[in-house]
Amino acid sequence: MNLSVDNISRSFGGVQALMDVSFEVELGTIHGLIGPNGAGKTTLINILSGVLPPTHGQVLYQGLSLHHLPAHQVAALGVARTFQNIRLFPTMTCLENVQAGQHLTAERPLMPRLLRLPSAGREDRELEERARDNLVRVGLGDRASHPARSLSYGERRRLEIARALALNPSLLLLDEPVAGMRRGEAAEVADLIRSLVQGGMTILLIEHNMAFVMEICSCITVLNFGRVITTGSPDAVRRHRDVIEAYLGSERGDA
Amino acid sequence: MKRFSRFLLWATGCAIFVAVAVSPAISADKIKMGFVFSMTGGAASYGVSQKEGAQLAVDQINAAAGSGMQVTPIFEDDASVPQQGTNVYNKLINGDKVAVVIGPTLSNTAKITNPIAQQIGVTVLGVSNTAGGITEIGDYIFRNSLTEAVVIPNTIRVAKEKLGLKKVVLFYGNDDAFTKSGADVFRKVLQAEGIQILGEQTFAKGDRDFSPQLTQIKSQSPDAIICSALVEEASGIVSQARQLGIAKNVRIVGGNGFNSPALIKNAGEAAEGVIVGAAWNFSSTNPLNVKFVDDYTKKYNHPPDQFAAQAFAGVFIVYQAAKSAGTADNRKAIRDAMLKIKGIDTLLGKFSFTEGRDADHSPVVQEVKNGKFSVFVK
Amino acid sequence: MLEVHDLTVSYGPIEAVREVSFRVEAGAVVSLVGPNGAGKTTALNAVSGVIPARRGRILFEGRDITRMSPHQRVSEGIVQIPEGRLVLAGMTVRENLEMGAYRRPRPEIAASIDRMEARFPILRERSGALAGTLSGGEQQMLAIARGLMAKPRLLLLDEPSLGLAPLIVRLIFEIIRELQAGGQTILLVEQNARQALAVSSHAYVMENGKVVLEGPAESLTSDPAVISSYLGQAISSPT
Amino acid sequence: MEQLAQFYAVYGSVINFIGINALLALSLNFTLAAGMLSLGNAAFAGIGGYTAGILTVHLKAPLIVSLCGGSLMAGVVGLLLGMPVLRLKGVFLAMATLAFGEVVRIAAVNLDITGGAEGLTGIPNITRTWMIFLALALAAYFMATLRRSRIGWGLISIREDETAAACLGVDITYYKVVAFTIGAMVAGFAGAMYAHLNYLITPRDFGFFIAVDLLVYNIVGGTRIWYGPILGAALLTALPEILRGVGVAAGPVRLAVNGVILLLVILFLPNGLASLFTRLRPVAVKTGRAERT
Amino acid sequence: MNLLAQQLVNGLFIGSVYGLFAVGYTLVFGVLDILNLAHAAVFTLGGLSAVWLVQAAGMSIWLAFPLATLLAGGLGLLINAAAFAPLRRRADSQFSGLISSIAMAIIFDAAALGLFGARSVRFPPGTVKVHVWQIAGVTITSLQVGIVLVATLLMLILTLFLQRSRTGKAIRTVAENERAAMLLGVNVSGIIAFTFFISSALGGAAGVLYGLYFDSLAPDMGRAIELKGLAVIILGGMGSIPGAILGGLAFGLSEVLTVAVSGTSNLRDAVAFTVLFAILLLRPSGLLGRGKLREA
Repeated sequence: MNLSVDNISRSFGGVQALMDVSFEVELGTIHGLIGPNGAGKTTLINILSGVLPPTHGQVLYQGLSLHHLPAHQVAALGVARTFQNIRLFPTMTCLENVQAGQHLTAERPLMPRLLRLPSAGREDRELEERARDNLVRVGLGDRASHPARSLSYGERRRLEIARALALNPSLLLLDEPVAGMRRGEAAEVADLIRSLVQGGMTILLIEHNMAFVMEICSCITVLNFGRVITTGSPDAVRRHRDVIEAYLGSERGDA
Repeated sequence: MKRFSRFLLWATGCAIFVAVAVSPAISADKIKMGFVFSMTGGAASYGVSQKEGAQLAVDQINAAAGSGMQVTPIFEDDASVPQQGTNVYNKLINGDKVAVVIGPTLSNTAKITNPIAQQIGVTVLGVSNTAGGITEIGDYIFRNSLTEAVVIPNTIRVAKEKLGLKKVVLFYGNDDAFTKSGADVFRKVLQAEGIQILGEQTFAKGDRDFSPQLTQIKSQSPDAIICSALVEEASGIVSQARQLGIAKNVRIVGGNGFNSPALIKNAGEAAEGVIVGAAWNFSSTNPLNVKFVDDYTKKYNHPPDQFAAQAFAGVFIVYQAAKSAGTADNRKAIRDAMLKIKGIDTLLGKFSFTEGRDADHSPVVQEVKNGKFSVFVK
Repeated sequence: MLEVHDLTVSYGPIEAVREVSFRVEAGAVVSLVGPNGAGKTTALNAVSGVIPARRGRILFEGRDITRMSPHQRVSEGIVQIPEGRLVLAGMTVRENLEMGAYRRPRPEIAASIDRMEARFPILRERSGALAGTLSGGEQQMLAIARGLMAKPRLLLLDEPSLGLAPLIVRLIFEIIRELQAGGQTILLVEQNARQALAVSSHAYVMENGKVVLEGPAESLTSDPAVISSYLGQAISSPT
Repeated sequence: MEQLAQFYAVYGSVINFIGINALLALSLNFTLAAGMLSLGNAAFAGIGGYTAGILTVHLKAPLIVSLCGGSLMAGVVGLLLGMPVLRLKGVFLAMATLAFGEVVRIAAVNLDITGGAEGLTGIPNITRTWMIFLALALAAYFMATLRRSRIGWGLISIREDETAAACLGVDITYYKVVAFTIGAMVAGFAGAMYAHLNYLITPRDFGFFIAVDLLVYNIVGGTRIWYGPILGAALLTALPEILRGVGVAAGPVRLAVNGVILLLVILFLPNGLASLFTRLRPVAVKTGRAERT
Repeated sequence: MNLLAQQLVNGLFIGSVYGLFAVGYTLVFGVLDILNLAHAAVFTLGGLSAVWLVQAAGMSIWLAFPLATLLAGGLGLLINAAAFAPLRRRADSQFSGLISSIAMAIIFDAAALGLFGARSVRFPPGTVKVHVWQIAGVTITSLQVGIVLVATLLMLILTLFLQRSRTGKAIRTVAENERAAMLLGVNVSGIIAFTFFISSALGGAAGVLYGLYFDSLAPDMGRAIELKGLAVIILGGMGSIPGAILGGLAFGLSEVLTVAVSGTSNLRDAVAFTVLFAILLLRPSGLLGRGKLREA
């Protein structure tokens, strides 16, 4: 019943972005996905979240195959994500961004609203309260009424996480959650992610900040040129010769 | 930016205030005439002619009247849009309190504006509306423009008689009320006269290229092309027909819409031989008409068309009625006087209103000869 | 040749580069290295003028070019070969090269193209092909050749190895080395730190929009701080 | 009181047209709210107007039945049209809906039941000002409420970022078709009221230039809040009267002033007139798309 | 057979005028991804000002034609400066650009009405000498031939200019990628202004030719061709120059063939727009489009 990525391939007009990628994510853990630029990490997240269909292969989550579902149905199965290039709704406030994320968990029926029934007001208050809770959780409790575009880079990333949390997901896909953050900020996000997992969530994250990845992930998959180099514990990955080469360049052929 | 927005608000407020506050006093020795013409938009070329014709009439009346009843004209533009016509009607009738309204230019607009005047009881004189169903709107609605229903049968009869027409093609604009209803009349009359219709072709308002249709028509070898079009399209049709090699003896027959010097100006040589049934003849020797053509040409530097002539005549008819009613502001009295108009001299000839308040004077059939409209004799 | 003083660049409220200073001597290859998101490309874009500097000054041969428009900077001899190559996909390879020499006098262009095609034979072979049909490596060659067509006095190279297979990466660095031998001044931004340091004389390590370390390239190669900025602090030397 | 009656006598028709145009503009706002640029709403109004007119004239249906019938017919056509065309984006969607509008107009010109170019005549003049503004108020209330409902949140998410919206669980195709269909129904209702205001309707009442006008009302008024399109429609419908009031003569000058005002609004009030009344956030400025090193 | 041949000639002729009008339209779209709805107004003003130059200023058409073309180009610069450049950095520039170009169109229409009057005007008789040829029963006039030739020539020059010249390549570079163009030393805003100049000049030239042939020009003459121009560039593929030419011919031919086949002209525009609708659904990139669907 894990999240299993099974022989996924994806090409874009002849360019092979992913080739036979397979690995398992154990539920209730933090799994890292790393690799140099252009390794295919974001493509993989796009496939897992239903934004892109794979060319081959399948994705199984809790016994259901995800790979042929459109994004909104994947989301309905409890899979939420953030984006590497931050896709907030820039003209909306922080609170509204999170409330937009409640799309699946909120009914917001039209009729009681048109008739001004008290139930509508009650639901709105509950939803707003929940949205505020999520903002507090990511440390943006005091920014509720600020427009998203006025936030700093790091704050935007945290807001995206809050919006994803509004879906009450069981699996959270984070694409570079701490990119552009200062050290203290990243540490807060690390604490947040740990607490989420303690609450039973499963997290798959892409990140370039190695200190962060090594510290919080229990298992790491390394991609390079669309292929899996290795999957293993942080220690094993960090010592893996191919991984070092992939990141720092080959020592052979250097001066 | 803030200043600009404040300006917008301020301007809106002021405009509404001014519009409401200015409801000018009515003076008894001045008759207020409201004119609704299409001075911009699709029908602008007709509206501008009408305004010029009407303005000339007003100037002449006021110059001649001396201390008698003067005319205060209020010209409004409906931009060729029916909605704006409605707005302008309300403004003239309820705001300016005009005694009569002359216009609007387009029949379609008239169909939605004239009921407003009818309801309140203000005389409307249409000077260019030719579609059916206008004067039926009510007993305050008049027109001095001969309808196609009068002009066309006469034209076809004369043409059949003199040219021996047997088979023809009907060519008309199908997205315009004037040209479409003209075509309907043509069709009915042709059938009644036993002339065979080989086929029908249509065009849309604003079209400039008629060669595909004319090519089809040419291949059917008709005796004549019966055409319901306004002058813009008519000029193009006439010149392109000749260019495509449709022989001169295949006459082109048109209605009121063709009756404009612009046809000859635009189509030039190709216009020769075109037969035009109309309410007004440019070269009529009626002294009133000769004077009008002279005065108009002098004032505006170009010859008048039927739109200008009918607008000119319209102003005189209304003035006549008001004078005989002896009032400048009694709307009902003016209407009653209008009903009594019988056989007065106008540049259109002896003019009366029919019982249905439509124009009653004899139509003419003209032919373009040597670059001029002249009475069709063959 | 190039001096950058206290450069700050921001996108909206986000400061991607904060008070960064660096310099490039004539004839030298200098690299900016550091992990993703450190602000390297942003700094480079500020030098080429694609993104305006919010604060700070950029001097080129002693003249202040901070407010100069990008195309004027090209005329001055500052030429950037952008990340992701940005070849003109709908134009032919030859047209791409011609566009490289956009601000040079016309008569010189044909000869320059000949020289470029002699140096990169693949470009001669594919001369009439649309640039979009080239492979990634070929596109990078084209991008470099196109940049060189402008006869740059200062060449700004942005992530030339990005997304390329190891063999091609080696080839690209071969070319950089050749350029260096020919006396070309280069400011190089590269994630592949080892290769970058190997061709550079001096380097700046950036992290979070700031320069955290600078020095002669050789000394940085063995500096554990560089490795840690890439692979995390806990890392020991590879075994 | 007398002054008020006088005002209504002079400006009653302007007021009615403001209401109708505002309702039409609001109908397009449903679509624009989801980021879809449609030029089809004038055609939907036409379908509604003709259907209602035919119901009244030929079947002697009571007004309310005609109005609802027109609205429903427009909705059905909107649904059928929406499913294939809503895959298209931006200008392409605009062109497809424009082509649809032209085909509808040409059909109205050529059909007998619509009365051809002379239009459908004999429609009784039974729409009253209060009906128009009641419908407008209901539509505006519906619109404002809809924005806070599930559909509204979904549509706004789609406008802001389709991919992100999908990942939040928004079924994009469904919501787009719903918005398009609701818009068509409101437009159809407005068209039906218009038909019963004017004694006749003609194909030209619903042509390309009207479609563009609806877009202009929205942009000038502001698309982001429910009263934006109403403001835009009110200002631009009343503009000829306002200009007349301040003494700008009829003809080219008035036309030019019209154009200049439009240009000034679009240049200096990026969120439309609505931004004068409410503190709207500025339209996002294009920054480098999340530039990274 | 004669009939069909004559209809094909008709279609070729009107199609080449559509093509010339649409080329300018599509050029701006190709570079900026923006529709310039003031293009039809420039077309009108181009034609009208040529009449004025011939009639009032007494120029020969051979001088008036290029002058009017240049004048129209100048209007293009004005459109860019007033309606597009100020909006370029706005996120909704596609929407707002549409509206600001409508505003410019209204202003130009007002100018045409104010300067030249509402009535249709024409070139004085004898501005160009017209011969009529009958070839195998098909009628062709020298003016038609001349107009097809001039249109073809202008499109050929434009194509060559874009293919071969330095500035032409710079325009294509900006169309491909503004950022790359900037880095190659292209003055992007200058090139955009120049593109507007060429686009509008071509639109003006189309207006002069159109006016010459149909011999009647009025302030509203752009209205009839505006929608057809839009259809043509969709048909050919937005942004594609050869597509616009091909689309123009295809549209012209579809019009005449509808008349020829059905024998009546009621369906002429309906067929054309139905084809347009179908193309959008089946192949949104048009006949020669670049295959990619641009997002709003």
